[in-house]
Amino acid sequence: MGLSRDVYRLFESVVGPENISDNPAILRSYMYQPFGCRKGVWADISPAVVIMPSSTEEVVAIARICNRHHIVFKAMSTGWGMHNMPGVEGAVSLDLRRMNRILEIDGKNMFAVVEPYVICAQLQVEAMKKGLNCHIIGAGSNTSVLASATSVAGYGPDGLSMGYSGRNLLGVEWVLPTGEVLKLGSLSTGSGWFCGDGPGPSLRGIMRGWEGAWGGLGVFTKCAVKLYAWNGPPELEMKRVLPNYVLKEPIKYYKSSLFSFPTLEKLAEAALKLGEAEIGYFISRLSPSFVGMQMSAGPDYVNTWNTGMLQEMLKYAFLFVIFASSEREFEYQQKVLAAIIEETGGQVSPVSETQEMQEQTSTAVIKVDAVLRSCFRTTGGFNTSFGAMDTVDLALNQIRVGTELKDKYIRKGALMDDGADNSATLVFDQGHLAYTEMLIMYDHHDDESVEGAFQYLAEANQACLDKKLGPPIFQISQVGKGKHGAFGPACFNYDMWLRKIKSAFDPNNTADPTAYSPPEE
Amino acid sequence: MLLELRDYMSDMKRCARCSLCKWPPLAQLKSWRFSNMCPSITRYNFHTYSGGGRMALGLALTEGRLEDITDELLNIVYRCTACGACDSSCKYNSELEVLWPIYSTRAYLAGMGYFLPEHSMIIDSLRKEDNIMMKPKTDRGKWAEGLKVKDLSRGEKAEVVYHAGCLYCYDPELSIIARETVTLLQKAGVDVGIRGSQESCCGSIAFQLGFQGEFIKFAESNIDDWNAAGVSSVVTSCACGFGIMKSVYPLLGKEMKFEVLHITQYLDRLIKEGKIKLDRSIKSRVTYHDPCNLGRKSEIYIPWKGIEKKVLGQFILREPEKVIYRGWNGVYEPPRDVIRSVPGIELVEMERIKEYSWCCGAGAGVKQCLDDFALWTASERIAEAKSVGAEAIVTACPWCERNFKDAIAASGDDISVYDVVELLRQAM
Amino acid sequence: MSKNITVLILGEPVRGSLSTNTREMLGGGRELADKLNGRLALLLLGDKLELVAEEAIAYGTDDVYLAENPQLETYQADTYLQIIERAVKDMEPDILLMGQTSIGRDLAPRLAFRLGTGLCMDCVRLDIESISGIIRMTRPVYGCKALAVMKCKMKPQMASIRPGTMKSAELDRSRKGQVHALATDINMSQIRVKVMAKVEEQTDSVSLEDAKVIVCGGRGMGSSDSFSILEGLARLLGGAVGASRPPCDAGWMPSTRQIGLTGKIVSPNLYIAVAVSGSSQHMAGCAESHTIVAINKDPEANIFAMAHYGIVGDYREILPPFIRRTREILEGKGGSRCC
Amino acid sequence: MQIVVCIKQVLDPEMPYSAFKIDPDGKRAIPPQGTPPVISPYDENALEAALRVKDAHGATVIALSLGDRLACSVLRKSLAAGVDDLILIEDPATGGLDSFASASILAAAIRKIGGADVVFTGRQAADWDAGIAGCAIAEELKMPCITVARKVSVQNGMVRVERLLSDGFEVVEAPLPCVITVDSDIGELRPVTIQGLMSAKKKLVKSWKLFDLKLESPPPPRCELLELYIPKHKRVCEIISGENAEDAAVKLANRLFEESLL
Repeated sequence: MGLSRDVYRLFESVVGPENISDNPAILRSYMYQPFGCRKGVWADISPAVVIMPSSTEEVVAIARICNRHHIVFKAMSTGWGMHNMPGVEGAVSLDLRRMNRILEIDGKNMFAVVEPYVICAQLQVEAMKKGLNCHIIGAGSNTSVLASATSVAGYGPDGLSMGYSGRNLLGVEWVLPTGEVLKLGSLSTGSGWFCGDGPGPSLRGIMRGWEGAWGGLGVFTKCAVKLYAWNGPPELEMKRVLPNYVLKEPIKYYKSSLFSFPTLEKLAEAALKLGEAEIGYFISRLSPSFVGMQMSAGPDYVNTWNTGMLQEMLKYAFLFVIFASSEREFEYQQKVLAAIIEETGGQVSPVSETQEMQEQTSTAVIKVDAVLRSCFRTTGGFNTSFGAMDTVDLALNQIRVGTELKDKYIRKGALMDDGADNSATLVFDQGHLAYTEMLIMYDHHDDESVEGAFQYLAEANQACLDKKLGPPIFQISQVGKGKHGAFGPACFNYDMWLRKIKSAFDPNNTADPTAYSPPEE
Repeated sequence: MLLELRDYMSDMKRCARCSLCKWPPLAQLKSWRFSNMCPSITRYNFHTYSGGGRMALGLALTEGRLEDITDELLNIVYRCTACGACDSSCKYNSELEVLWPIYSTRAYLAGMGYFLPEHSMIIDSLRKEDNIMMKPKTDRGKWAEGLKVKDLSRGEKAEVVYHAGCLYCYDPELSIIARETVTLLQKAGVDVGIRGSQESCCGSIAFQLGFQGEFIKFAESNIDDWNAAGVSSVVTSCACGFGIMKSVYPLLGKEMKFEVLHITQYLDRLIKEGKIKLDRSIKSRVTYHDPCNLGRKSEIYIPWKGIEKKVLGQFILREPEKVIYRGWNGVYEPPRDVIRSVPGIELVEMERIKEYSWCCGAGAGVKQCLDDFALWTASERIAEAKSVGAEAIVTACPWCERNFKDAIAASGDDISVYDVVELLRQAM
Repeated sequence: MSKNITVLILGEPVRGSLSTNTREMLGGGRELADKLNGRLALLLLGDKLELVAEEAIAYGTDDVYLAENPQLETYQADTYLQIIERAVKDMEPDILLMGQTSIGRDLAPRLAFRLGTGLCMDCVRLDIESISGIIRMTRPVYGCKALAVMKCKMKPQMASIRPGTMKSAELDRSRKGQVHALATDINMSQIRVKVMAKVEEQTDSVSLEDAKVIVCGGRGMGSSDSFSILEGLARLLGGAVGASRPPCDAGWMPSTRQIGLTGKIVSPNLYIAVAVSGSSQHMAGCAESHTIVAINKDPEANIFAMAHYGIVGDYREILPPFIRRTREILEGKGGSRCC
Repeated sequence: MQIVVCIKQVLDPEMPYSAFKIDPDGKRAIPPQGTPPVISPYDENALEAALRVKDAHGATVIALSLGDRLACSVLRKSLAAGVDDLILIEDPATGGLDSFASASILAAAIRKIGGADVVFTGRQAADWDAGIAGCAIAEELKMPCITVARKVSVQNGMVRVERLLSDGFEVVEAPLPCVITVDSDIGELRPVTIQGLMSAKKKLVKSWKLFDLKLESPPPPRCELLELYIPKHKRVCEIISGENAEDAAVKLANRLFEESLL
């Protein structure tokens, strides 16, 4: 369903002919979205047009046109995943790629102001030059800083020391579905970007709440995020060591270690204690297959896996990274770490101290540049199930239920055998919160595999309800309309509030609600 | 045939849409300003212009999801220098073939008779005059007039044949460099010959534009000629030619009884053997631009053929094992060593180098057909060179040099461009 | 009323005798007729053809039909068509053959059109299914890259035959046959194309199409003067000199001498390719030669894939002794075969 | 004066051997990836012949092409070279027609555009090399036909043509209208310029279906294709070698003599 030429010309007059297209060749490439696709790689619904605004003013103009002509719009930043696609026919897709500037890095007050298309890797290198660092989400540094902060989840393993994206969010410039511009926090009172919660309205809860509105509440055109101290060199030089680029020189006061525990409970206990002790730079539960695939591919990986060595060594393990600012702090942290590991019966993995281990993990830990390898590379089809940013206990329950359920489908052969418990998880925000999600890999071009994968996801989602495990992150965005409705009753009817918010902020329902929530009837 | 779109189905179907093809390998990203990798997506912005977007396009075509071939589609397909940056970046993580699906998409379209008018000019010139410059074949030898050098096409014998390449043969401003190269080699006591008016195009542009039928003819006849001439090495100063001779010629299954060398490799040898003495010092701070075809694209590439087996449930195992060509094994050090060997020269590196080097913008017919895009791409590189305080860009490919020179002429930047050979000549 | 002719051949008299190609068709036609145990007839147009008719019978035809008229001395499509169309409709042959010659090329399509039958041009081989009487006609297509086998769905089954592809019958004066005269009244109103003049181009050597031996030079010859050695060899063998495209593009040889897709298409008895790489463009012009000899420096050259005999080496070193030896042989006519 | 040139889109006859593949069941050549189709070489000569007449006397030159899935960017070359109009007869039903059927469709098209003073075609197409269509068009239109032309001149209602013969040529004259099939000797198609191609790109190309020619279906084929195959060159080249070049040369001469090839 295309747009009328007149409307097309209206949009064209906003962004110029170079930055708008409804050519099938262009639209088709946007419809390629394997992550979150039901089967294969193609979205069922094509956007009517793709528009690339370059400024807030242009976004506003576009939103106004959409409201006037009752056209649904949906914005994307890096556009990775089906949830970036409009879920209704005849919608406008906003590709924010041209809004890609780092507007400011305030070293003194330790924050950066970015536009939607700035990716973590970019912000990080620029921050490091000023002795600062930024939080990077688990999906990788190829993702948008702003999107994670304003619109979607936002957990990353360095969250142990740098919180999570939602927490790091300061001032925000928000183009509401109606086209009005709303500024949050200190920004609204003209006192700069430094705070998200006033002076001036916070609305943080309304804007992103627990996991974000996934583009269902308009477009966030600028935001400030908190930066953290970086004690490493201003530039990280790399050398090639297959299959990775690794640090040329080891960094001072930096040490990564791999610990394994007798039980999942012990692992969690250790993680919690470490969080509470407020030490460490990075912590991540590493599943055997995840680690294996970081290091090797193809037959190498399969052979290693078949030896059972990985599963043995990493059954209940996490990677813990200390990155201190001084010799004294470095020693202190190591002491605390050693003590906690001992209390909880942890073991230092034999590979932990090897130079290879130190090298190979360095870039992955600091730059989060190689997640793809362990998720999409082997089968192409990847998804995540369950998922919480909540208490350690909830995380554990999700893992227990998830592992059991997943194992069933692995035995059916529908999913790749990654040892079932392939959960990226652990405490963040100094141990106040724990994160988990259960990864699955399947062949999205193989009917049986797809069939199995989606049965699993359905069962997993049901289990979240039945076993009171909370709404599963990422699943909601994918299952779309009514999904919150399904979980609301089990969670204080939060879905009602979402619908009210939607109606209040988007009277014409022009911001695509598919991945968020429909307005109140 | 070399380019069959269907051969890359599995790569095209398994792109994760992660956008790594748009950036340098993330670990190598050094600044916001120069954090782009792919000229095409950087200039045109629609996802379609990226490596991943092009794979989606190729897939849509093979699956019959794109019925009508519009002019805009063709523009998208050819607004790409086929520099291979996307390919190197992707392989750092996802290990997919990206560049060859891009070639193959072009071959697929060309096979149906879809291409830009400019391309038909280039190909006609190839068919009629054995060059892509739309110049008469008879003039090909002109650059060497007055040079005392053996002409192998007249039955003379030599150890080394110097292949000047189309641009050096026909670009009056640049052909001086070809002349200098020959005299340089002779001075160093190399038994070198040329093929004069009988030299013909390496076929690189034809291949990169997807006209593989035309390419194969030129590649095969070049191999025949060089075999017949009985030379031990073919030396060329055109990275564009070197890349194709190194990475694609061997795939034609013809015995190549000669070694293919880029001039920088050969000079590097000669200098290290003490056969070239550099005594004049040049006080200058220069940076080196890696030509894509001398760097990542000169790496040997053998298309994977085999079966995909499922193990561990859905783990896709390729048999035989798929070798990943990351572009790490291009020619990176020899040109740098040559530059360093010049007394007084200070070599500074730009941010994007070697396998993640930013393209000059001239490649794959873009210079001839979409010059504005070529010049824009060059200007990005020039800005990068200036940002590291270089007074000159040294490169090792006539196409890069031509394009940088044009871009500088257009912008009035004060920075000069040299070929490695020019630098050596000044130092002798 | 049918004269139960099975195979009718349109012959071409040249200077009071049958053209080579006609003799070859008589050889091939005879076989077809015998397989169908039917009669073979030859149709000749021209003037004063008695002797040619006798020759034709000696070459094995059962009947000769003569259309004799001074006006038919030189070929002219409109006149020839009238007479042949009438004759063929009258004889109703099963099979009608003519040569792939300037005349055949010009005549066959229009004749087929008027007879309302199919036509297979430039056939290199005919196989007959003796029961059905259907001929499988094989012809090179796609510039000799492929062969097509066709059959004609109407009668007469019509084909033009590439010279040099059928074996001529032996001359046997004792053979008997009948000569019939055809009416030759011509409707002048149908004659629209008038032949004003005929120019024979004087080439010192034999024309490429007729040559039994062709010596062909390629890109590897290096220069125009180097072709003189080929001229020498050609003269010695009573053949003609040709060239692949590069020498013609380079101006070493006139384009009229070009053999290949865009040049002449030849199938001599002996084809000697010197320093020719053997591109598809070239092979399209000579692939059907009876015997191909290749001399090339490069053992990988494609020409060796197409040749029957080859020498790997520099023609400059090979041709002189080869010519010397050939001359010895031809003079001694095998006197020194045992060496 | 109105001149029609029939141009056929064919697989590039100069494609490398490795690119040429056949679908034996479909009895058709498979268009290779990476080798575009071309205007049949002799038809390019025909275009040149027509354009020369246009240069000399002024005329409207219309290029006519028949086929299934025609490639505009290839055929547009004719417009770039100076042709005034390009008409495509594109119809799935036109796949695998024989020369006579094609001729009758082309003739119908020529009638539809109000006939022609001269119809040029190549002497034969580079795919099927039959050389029938030109003559058959002449018969369909009841026009005289002159084949294998190497030189054409038109004056006061007559054409004067040099016809190529094996041993020379003949000069013939015919009244207009007539059909002329052209040989490569007439000369290559003039080089097209990029400007020419660009303006050609803008020109509107007519596209007709059989229906537009008031034809329900093409005439039935008169010949049937039984087989199409790539001949296996079982030919094993006998490489003659010797101690030296001379020795090998002598051996070759002897060998040829034994085979009584000398």
